[in-house]
Amino acid sequence: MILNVTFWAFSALAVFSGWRVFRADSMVRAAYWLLLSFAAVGIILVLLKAEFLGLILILMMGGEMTIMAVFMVAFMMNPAGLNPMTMVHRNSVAIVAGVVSFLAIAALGLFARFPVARAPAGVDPTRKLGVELLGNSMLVFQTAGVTLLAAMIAAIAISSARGRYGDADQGSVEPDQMVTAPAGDVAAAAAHDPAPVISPGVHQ
Amino acid sequence: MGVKAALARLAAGAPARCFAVVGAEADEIAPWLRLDPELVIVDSPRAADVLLVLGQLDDEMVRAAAGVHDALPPPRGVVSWSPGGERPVSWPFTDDVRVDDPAQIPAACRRLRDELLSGRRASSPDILPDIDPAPWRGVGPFGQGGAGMTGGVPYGRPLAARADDRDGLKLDQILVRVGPYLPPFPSGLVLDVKIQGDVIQEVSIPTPAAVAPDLISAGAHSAGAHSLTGERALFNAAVTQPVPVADIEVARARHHLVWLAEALRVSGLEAYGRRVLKLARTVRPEAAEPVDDLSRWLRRNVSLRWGTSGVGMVSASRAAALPGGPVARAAGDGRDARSLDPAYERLGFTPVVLEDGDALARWRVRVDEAQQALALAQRAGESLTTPIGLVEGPCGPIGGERSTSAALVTMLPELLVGMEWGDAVTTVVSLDIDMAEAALPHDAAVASRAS
Amino acid sequence: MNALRVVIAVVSVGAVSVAGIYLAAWVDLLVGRAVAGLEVRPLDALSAPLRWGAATALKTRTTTERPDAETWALAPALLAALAAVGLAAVPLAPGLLAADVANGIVLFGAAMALVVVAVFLQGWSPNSPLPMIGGYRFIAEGLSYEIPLAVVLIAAALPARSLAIAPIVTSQEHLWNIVRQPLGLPLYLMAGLGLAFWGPLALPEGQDLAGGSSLETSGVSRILWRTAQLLVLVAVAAMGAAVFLGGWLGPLFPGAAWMIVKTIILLVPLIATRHFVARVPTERYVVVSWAILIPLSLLDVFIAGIQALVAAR
Amino acid sequence: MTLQALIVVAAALFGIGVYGALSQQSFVMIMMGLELMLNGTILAGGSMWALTTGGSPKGQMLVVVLMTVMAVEAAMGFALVIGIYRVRKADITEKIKRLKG
Repeated sequence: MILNVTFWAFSALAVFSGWRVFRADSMVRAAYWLLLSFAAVGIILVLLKAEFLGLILILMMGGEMTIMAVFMVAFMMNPAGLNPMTMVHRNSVAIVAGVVSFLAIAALGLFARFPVARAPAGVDPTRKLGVELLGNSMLVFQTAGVTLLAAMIAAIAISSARGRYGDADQGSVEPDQMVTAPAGDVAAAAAHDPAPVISPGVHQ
Repeated sequence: MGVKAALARLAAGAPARCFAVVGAEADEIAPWLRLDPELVIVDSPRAADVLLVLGQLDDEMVRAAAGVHDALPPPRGVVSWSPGGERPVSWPFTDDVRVDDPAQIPAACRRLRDELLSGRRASSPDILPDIDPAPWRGVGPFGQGGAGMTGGVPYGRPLAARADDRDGLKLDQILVRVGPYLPPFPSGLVLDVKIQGDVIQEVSIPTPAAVAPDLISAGAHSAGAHSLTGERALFNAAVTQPVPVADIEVARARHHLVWLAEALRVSGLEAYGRRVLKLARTVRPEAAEPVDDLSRWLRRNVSLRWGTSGVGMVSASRAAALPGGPVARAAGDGRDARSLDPAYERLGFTPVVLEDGDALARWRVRVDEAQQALALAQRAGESLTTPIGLVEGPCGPIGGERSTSAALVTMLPELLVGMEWGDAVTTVVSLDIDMAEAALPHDAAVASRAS
Repeated sequence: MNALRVVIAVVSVGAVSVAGIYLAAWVDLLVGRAVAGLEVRPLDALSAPLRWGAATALKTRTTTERPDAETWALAPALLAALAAVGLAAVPLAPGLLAADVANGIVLFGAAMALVVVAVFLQGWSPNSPLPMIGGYRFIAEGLSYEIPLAVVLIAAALPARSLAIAPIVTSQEHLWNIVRQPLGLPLYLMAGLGLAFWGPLALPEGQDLAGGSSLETSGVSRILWRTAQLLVLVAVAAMGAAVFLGGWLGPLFPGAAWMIVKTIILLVPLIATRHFVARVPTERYVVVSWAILIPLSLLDVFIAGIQALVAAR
Repeated sequence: MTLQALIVVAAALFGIGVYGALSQQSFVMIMMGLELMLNGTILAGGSMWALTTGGSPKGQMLVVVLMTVMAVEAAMGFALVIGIYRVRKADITEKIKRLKG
């Protein structure tokens, strides 16, 4: 009973905060709404006895979302939400796609038959996972490790200020600042102002 | 009500937390307040019960003090002291507690705090109007203001601009005005700083020498009206008349120790700073061992060396452009007005000179000079200085073309660019800028001396 | 039965929190007075934290121009909650564990990883430049202490072959981890100072920022922030006592008494660093952390691994 | 706490993620959409493990792999944002009209 109520509460929190990510005006808030969504999923995993995975998820996302928040502050305009903002394109298409994928997966969950086999009590899932990771699935573990290493090297290579042929920003071009109104909001835009209304990135 | 009364009774035993606004001619009083057990001088007005307004403030500084006042959380009050009891015409603190005797400041603060917290006295009201500097108006289809989604000036505050960073990216940069009462900086210093993250990209000084001309006149005027006391008067007097060498050297040692206490405090060693401040108050040439102990302790403290070595380099050429003083001597420039004085020559004086030119060297020069000053004072006996028109003050020569402090202030913008905020503060503190000296032009200084 | 034990554990965590915070504030005051060369007067100092709290509680919670009010109000509460969760992960005596999870070390690590969020929000939300710099600094600092912290804790868990803390304590029956892994405790305490942004690692709240991330905070929020910061220190000390000093193990006295004594033994030097070690510049701390502390912590886990292999033979 | 309920919640997270990834203009916001999709997947994977596999660690393995994917996605995402920003001074998708360098 208590378990069910907790589960529904955290599920609701996960979905609500996931939705708020794309409704926040402040970049920092968006990042931390996402963190909240991850934390709620982490707690659901703990409730499901996948304690280690749930806690590791929270640990990992705590760091990642903070970096994301700083990234947003450094790269984006309006990090603090002083201006109301919506930065979307093809909004209606996206909504349709989101709803369709939700319905498809939910239908799969509701109508497909899954075997019912709960984890037996008395075994330590963390221990089993550890044995699996370093025993039977050593290959998976190693692959994950090498993938992460490759990702680190690639990330440094891509983001480095100096490329193989000199400075990375050599010959870089400022793109056209003017962007036409997004398709989904043409009507709204036209009603207010016929001129191109959005030119993100322009500062004064 | 019951809870509040009980809390107020409990709080009555605590020291009064004060944020100090220090104007001209208060530098003989302000540092010692940190030693008083009835007071705590706090770094942020948000943590203060009482705004302490000390010394003479010009209009510009009074306006800034009014802003600080409004940042104090109610219930709040103001205690003010000014030499001679004068207040400028634009004095905004209508219900301040005025103290005439500086010795009464702590008791007055404590009493005011108790009255405020127990509700016996009303909190002093806001001075500045609480309105947006500019009303915000939505323009775009989503209500965004100004030109473009993120352009415009929401509430009169420009959004961050973009500027190149040290990694070849173009990232947000904000303009911040710091001062005149930012605690780690010398009181009265105002800087316009462009920061990106915590890296300083551009520094400018809003008005020359950071202080409006009013202060210069106020300083000169008051210097005539109520003759300067203490350290500054002593050094100024030595320009034109013979003064006991012992007095001047003890004053120098005391100045350096007071500076060291503040520098330690900004480095995070507040308690040790208090110890040094206590030492500064009681320092005598006959009992110089505590200063020697201090010097040894400083040399051994790795963490202090870490925070100061290599920070705020003043090159030899920059040092040569200074009129002199400990900052130049820490950068290998051996000029010292005392070398010209036959009285010092008889005492076997050689200036303390270090080569490094960083903040650590400046710390060491000052501590060594404090030690040396005490030794000189002990050897000097009754001997008097020779008035040669130039006196080596604690911050640099007095009586010359222009003051070292003024030269240091004009040097700040190029010195601080590219530093992280913490290093910039370490640098400013290590320069020991005396804003009153920086504000007094040569003529005014001479005028005040003549009177 | 089980529920009763959890209730007792939760109550004892609450009691330890309050007592620990008070003790930390008191020790800070005493050491500060001694270093300043003042009369120490321990009894007089006993009431000082309460008096400070009363005076601060009577002040209004002020606001700034356009702050992010919700996150600003949330930040101190979040820090307090995280510190409490961290403390709850530590068993105070055999069976006396509030957060009864099988991965206590991971729970502690997860709670402490989120401290960065609380401090960043505290600095970011007031919409004021110096607190914001404090918030930024803590992110640089956070990435630098988190890795050594996690690695030395994993190394301490190795001999126990468990991520739960009770087995880690009992695994030290014959030899405490402080001896077995000499690098562990010093690295852990250094990381703990960073975590609690205290003393030499008080980078987000340094005097050079005039108080930094809590510069604009007043009233009840200020009390909560300060106490939460001290609670982080208490949690760090308690976890260190359990994981490196053998927790409740000890002769004669009951386990809880040993645990308390060992926690105090770690807490006092942590608090006292503030008065002996100057604040470290952010950039140098980050460099030292990545160039020295992280390799050392990897060496620590390597040594622990070899010992575990030898023990398994 | 049935499997059906868990899958519906996971589907909701995934759906919101899809919406975010498709609708947002800013690169970092698109990354957030992707992360939210992965969040839903992790939830689904975790609940499948808990309720259908009888405690076999293989299910948890999948979640570990998903977390690796997330870490790689974040690292590469941030790197690409910096790289594109360096070359094009762009931080939203509309500013890069073609992907050629």
